[in-house]
Amino acid sequence: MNIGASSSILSLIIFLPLLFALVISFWPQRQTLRELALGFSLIQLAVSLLLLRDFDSTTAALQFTEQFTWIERFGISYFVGVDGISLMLVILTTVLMPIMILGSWKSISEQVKGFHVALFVLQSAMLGSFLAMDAILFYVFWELSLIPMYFIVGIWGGARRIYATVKFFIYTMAGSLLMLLAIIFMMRLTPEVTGGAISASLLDFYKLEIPFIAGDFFTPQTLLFFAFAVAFAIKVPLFPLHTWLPDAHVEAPTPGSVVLAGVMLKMGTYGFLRWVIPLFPDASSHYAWLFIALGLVGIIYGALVAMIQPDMKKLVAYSSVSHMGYVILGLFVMNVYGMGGSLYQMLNHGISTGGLFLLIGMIYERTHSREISKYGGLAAAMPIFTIFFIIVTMSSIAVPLTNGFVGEFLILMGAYQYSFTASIFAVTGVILGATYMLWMVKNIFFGPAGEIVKASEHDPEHRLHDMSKREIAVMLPIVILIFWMGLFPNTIMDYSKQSINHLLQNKQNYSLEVK
Amino acid sequence: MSMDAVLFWFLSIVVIGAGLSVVLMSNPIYSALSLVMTMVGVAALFATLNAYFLAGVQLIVYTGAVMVLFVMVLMLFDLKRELQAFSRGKITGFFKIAGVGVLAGLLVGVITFTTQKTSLIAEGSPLAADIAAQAASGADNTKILSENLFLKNILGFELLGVLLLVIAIGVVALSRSKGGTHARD
Amino acid sequence: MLETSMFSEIGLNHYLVLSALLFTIGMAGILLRRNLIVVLMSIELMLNAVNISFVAFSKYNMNSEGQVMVFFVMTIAAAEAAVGLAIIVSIFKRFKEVNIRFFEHLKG
Amino acid sequence: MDHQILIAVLLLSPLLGFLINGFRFRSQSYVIAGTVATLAVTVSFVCSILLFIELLALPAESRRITAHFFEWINLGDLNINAAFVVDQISSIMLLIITGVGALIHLFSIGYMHHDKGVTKYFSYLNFFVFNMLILVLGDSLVTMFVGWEGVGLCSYLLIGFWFSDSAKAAAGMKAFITNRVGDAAFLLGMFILFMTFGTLNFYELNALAPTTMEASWLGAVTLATLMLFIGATGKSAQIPLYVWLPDAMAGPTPVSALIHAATMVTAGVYMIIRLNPMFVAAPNTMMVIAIVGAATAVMAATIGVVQNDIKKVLAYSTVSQLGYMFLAVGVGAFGAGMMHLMTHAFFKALMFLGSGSVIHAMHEEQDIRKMGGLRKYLPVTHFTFILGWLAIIGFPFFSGFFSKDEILWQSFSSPRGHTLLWVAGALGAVLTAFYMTRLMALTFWGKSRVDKNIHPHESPWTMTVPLIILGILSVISGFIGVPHAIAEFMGHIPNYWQQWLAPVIRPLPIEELQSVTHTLSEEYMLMGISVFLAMCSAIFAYVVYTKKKHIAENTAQSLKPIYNLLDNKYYVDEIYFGAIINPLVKQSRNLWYYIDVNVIDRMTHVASDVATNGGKLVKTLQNGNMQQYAMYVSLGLIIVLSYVLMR
Repeated sequence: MNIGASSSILSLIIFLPLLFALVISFWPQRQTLRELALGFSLIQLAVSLLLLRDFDSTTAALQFTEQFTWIERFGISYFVGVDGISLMLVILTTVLMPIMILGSWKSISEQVKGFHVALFVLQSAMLGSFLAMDAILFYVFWELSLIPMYFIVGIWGGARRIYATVKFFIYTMAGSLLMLLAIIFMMRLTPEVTGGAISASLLDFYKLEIPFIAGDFFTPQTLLFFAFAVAFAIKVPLFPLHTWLPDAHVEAPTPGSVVLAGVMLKMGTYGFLRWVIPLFPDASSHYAWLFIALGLVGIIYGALVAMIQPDMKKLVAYSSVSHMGYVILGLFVMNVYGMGGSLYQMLNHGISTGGLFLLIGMIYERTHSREISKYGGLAAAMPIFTIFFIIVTMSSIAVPLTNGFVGEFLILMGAYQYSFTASIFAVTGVILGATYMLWMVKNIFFGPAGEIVKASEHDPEHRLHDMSKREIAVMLPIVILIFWMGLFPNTIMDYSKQSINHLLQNKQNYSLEVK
Repeated sequence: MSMDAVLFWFLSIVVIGAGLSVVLMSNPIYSALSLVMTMVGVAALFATLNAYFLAGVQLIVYTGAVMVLFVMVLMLFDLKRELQAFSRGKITGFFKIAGVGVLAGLLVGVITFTTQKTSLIAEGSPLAADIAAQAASGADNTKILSENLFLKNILGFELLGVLLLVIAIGVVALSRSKGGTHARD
Repeated sequence: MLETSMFSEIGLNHYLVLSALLFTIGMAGILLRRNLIVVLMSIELMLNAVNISFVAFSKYNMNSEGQVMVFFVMTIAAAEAAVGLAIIVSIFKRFKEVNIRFFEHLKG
Repeated sequence: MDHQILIAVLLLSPLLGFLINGFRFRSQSYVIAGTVATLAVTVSFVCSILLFIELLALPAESRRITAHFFEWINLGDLNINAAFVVDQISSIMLLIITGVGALIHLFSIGYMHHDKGVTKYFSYLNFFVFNMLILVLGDSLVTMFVGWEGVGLCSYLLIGFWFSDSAKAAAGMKAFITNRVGDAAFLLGMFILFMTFGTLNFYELNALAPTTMEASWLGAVTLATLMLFIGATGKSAQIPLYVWLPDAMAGPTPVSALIHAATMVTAGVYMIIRLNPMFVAAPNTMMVIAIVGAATAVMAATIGVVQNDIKKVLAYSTVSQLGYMFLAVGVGAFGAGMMHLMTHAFFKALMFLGSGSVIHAMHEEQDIRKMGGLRKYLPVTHFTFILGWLAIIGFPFFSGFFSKDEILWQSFSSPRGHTLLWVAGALGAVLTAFYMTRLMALTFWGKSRVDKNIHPHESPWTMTVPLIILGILSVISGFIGVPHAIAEFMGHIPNYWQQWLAPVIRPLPIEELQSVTHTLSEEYMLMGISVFLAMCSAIFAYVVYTKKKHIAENTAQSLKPIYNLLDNKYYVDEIYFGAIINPLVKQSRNLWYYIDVNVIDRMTHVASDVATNGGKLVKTLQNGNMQQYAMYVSLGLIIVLSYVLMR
């Protein structure tokens, strides 16, 4: 098999999941549905690894591009391409997929078919938004990703799922409408650079020079910057636009939480990296302090608030707010350490928080409780589970040799290069991060046997089984990735170095070549 | 006053009076009979407008078919005079009546106003003379109508046929159903 | 002069005004009556009113299109009456009454 | 190349031990687990010796063996490699870690044999050794930080080893988080250094370290070294971050010996010695270090005086001794600090193991008021404990004497020293002699207060052999670094220690050294004073706690407030909890409640309520009454027509 650069591998990556969703929706056998979905997701993973193999990491150019006219009148085209910024996020999406399917083996028992269809559609939409190089196409995928997520939380979620989904949906919609307005506005500007025709291509957008006056809020660049930034900040989520996240996480089923934390939040930070910073360089630099401040507030606020959450998922959700604060911080300090670290931290967060949600899902399946105070002494009952949980926790609190450290270290270093004060606030998050995670670990696993463990000792029906082989198989790739990314970060960072350097060096007149 | 004018005023009074009684009669049977009266009046009005074919059709289709259907249904239901023929609500009722009154006034106003300003048929134009001539001749234009209908608008005509077929089937299906529109079983 | 001409000279306006009055009468029926059959009859009334103006326009504009339209309107009116009555029959079967309040399920 | 393999084996052997034991963590066979773990560390020890020998063979200036494995993080100007280096400093640390480590592993076989989690225990212990080796071998601050955090993690796991006890689990957490506070500062220190010098490699940093002294408090070097020092206070339990160490005694006793006495807690001292040129360039930082070290030495010693838990006494003693080490490096006596690090590793490990032996014999009883007269039952333990005791109180010609005396002398005589620092050091020595003698008296001597149901017995050979070896080391190890004055007195014994370390220690600037002159007689006098006072205090303690117990009770009674203050450890924990942790948690709850729930969510809800209520308002129009709908139509018609007419 030889799929070269000229082939349409990106379209394959985007639309293969849709095909899978179609096949699954017509699959007659209920029993083999999960195996089928797992197989499909592995095929998808293999295809994306082909992309990784053929990717040329020595250039910052856009690769594997495909462009077909879609709506000629408005210059909208089906335009996809991949570079160092999006490549790893694509791989993250495809890697998490089989893990999620395997992780939902037991927890999703109703409407299995619908669930997997939703999951594959979601995957397609997410991949599409990472790969789209056309503004409208991006917008379409961006919005498309909401719909399956809406169903995943709304159908398979917890007791307050409707509240959570509606909140999630409306928050995101509100932001993306602003973005749509901004996109349309920018499309109207494109004739300047294309010589007459309207274009929605991102590459044409990059050529635009949008007027900017420092200090005047009502200049086009500032307004467009904020329109985009708010849309992405909601998705990230950046303080103070984060309140949808804890609700969505708490109510979502395990795979929903995983995909939400693992990939969907990255769509926001990816948006900053791909759209906001290169498109509006003046406004981004001018208002960087604001986003750095919000990122820092998010780091500390998320950590402090996580500390007092009684619900495991809520705790991890707020920890996401804190971790994503680091990513935003790293992006807006605008230096190579910050940006490289941010890009790395996106992957880390996807893996470690995804892992935490999977683990919480496993324990929830057994006990149907996520209340931390009801646990205690679980380490004695479920030692293997404890080991995995602690490993993932260590990754989350950035202990060296796990992936978390590399990202956090680089971001903090970038923050220091930006300002000493910023780095002081940022390292506070390191301390607080350890505090809340270890507090949770202590109260769940250590100490005398809590309510749930005691109940399980007396009642053979509620006996707590340690992790099954399937569950170990779910967690093993995550643990391997945690250590791999902690030990050999270069193997992953090499793919994005060129793109980041290119962005930083040509921020003022950014452009992407097409290879 | 010409014969035409007399005829028009007579028919107008009949049509308006019968129309009012359709709305005001509390017994639906009386309403139906008043409607028949209106229909006949309208058919006669068509005739005064030299649309003889349409007048005939009006008589056959409306008075002959549609109204028979109405009356039949009424008979089927065996409805007596209703105690509460009109909808409740004094305020909304007032609004409705006032609204209708104002609407009528406005319509008449608009008609007279617009024709005064921009006459649909300019006075003294050749067209006006033609019209007068045609009116005087009393020639039937059924032939023109048929040509128009079967040559120019043949597709619409055929579609109407399809529609009628569908309606026929739909009506049968509807009236055969047990629970009507509120089926819960 | 005006008085006499208004009464003696019958023109397009006369027909249009007549049509408008008949139309508003029909509308009043729809707004005020509770019996569904009467409401349906009022609709017929309105359609007839419209037909009058069509024919009038047709005559005074020397154009047969108006009459063709009347033809179509009649057909539709007949069809509508048939369907409407069928629905009314269904309603009657269930409630033994043909009051318009049974149609209040469109409530938002 | 063979160096590389040697270093790889050195590092990987404990890791392998960790993995082997880690994957069979359910096994309760202490023999297999213990053998695997001990062997793993012994292999490392052998490698350390081989490396040491190779180092000896090299000329003094180029004694450095590096092993570069792979590139770890490369971004921008940052190049961090998984590279390890054995030089004069790290080779000593290697020998201590693997040597003492191996002995403690051996000891653990006997000590932990009844424990259900023995395999898990040994795997953690191996993992600790692995991380500690990375810490000392790493060639850059970041690689050191890997081990730095790694040992913190192991410490966390081992303190909370008996996790079903809530207090022990909490102690582990406390240790980790307190260390994290230091680590955060350590990170900042690294960033400052990197942004100033563009590298984090020790050798490059040391070569780049400015030779002119930085006077400003806010200079890059001062700030960086201060931050690194805060990191060191966390790891090495100095004021203000020492609070975790006494609680860390919740872990198994050999763990306390290995991690919380001999190796991990000395990491801070090691780090400072590693970067000594940088610290030398920042006199302000040095001053802070010396003051903090002296203050810690005295304060911990005062607390140690009133402790009744055998391990707590030793813990505070450790804090106090670490204070000495910091005092030493703070006045520029890096060699002396390193020396004390080593001797302390020997005698404190010995004493901790000894206390482990006692606790083992007493069936987990740790209160020294319930001991006494154990000399009869535990002869080997008692004897070796005496050796450790003599070493720590600085009895002449025991190892502690040499190292402590050198520190005291340097704190007085060094250009960066001060008489007050010497006074504090001497006071600490006196207090140390007192409480250590008290410990001896209450545990081993006097009348037995042992519970009738407990029959103390001497420990098996696996436990006594390490005690004996460490006892011997506690006695003789001082002789490799005999201070100048004593060497003169004893007949020109060369100071091997100083010679060995000289190439990697940057001396204080000549101008500073020339500004102070001290005579040999001053040194003898000060030495005499401190030793005399310490011996007096030891004898006093012996008398009080074996013969005249009422004196202690009366004193405690008459100095009730002071006694309470000491007994409650100066209320530092209470202050931390009351002033920082509890308010933080409380404010976090408020933060969540007010900001998330009452501001952000409320705003969201208000927005949604506006939409909902607007919808409800319009909904009343949609009442299902078709006639009303028709009315709307006619109203619309009226409006349109009116418009037409009005126009």
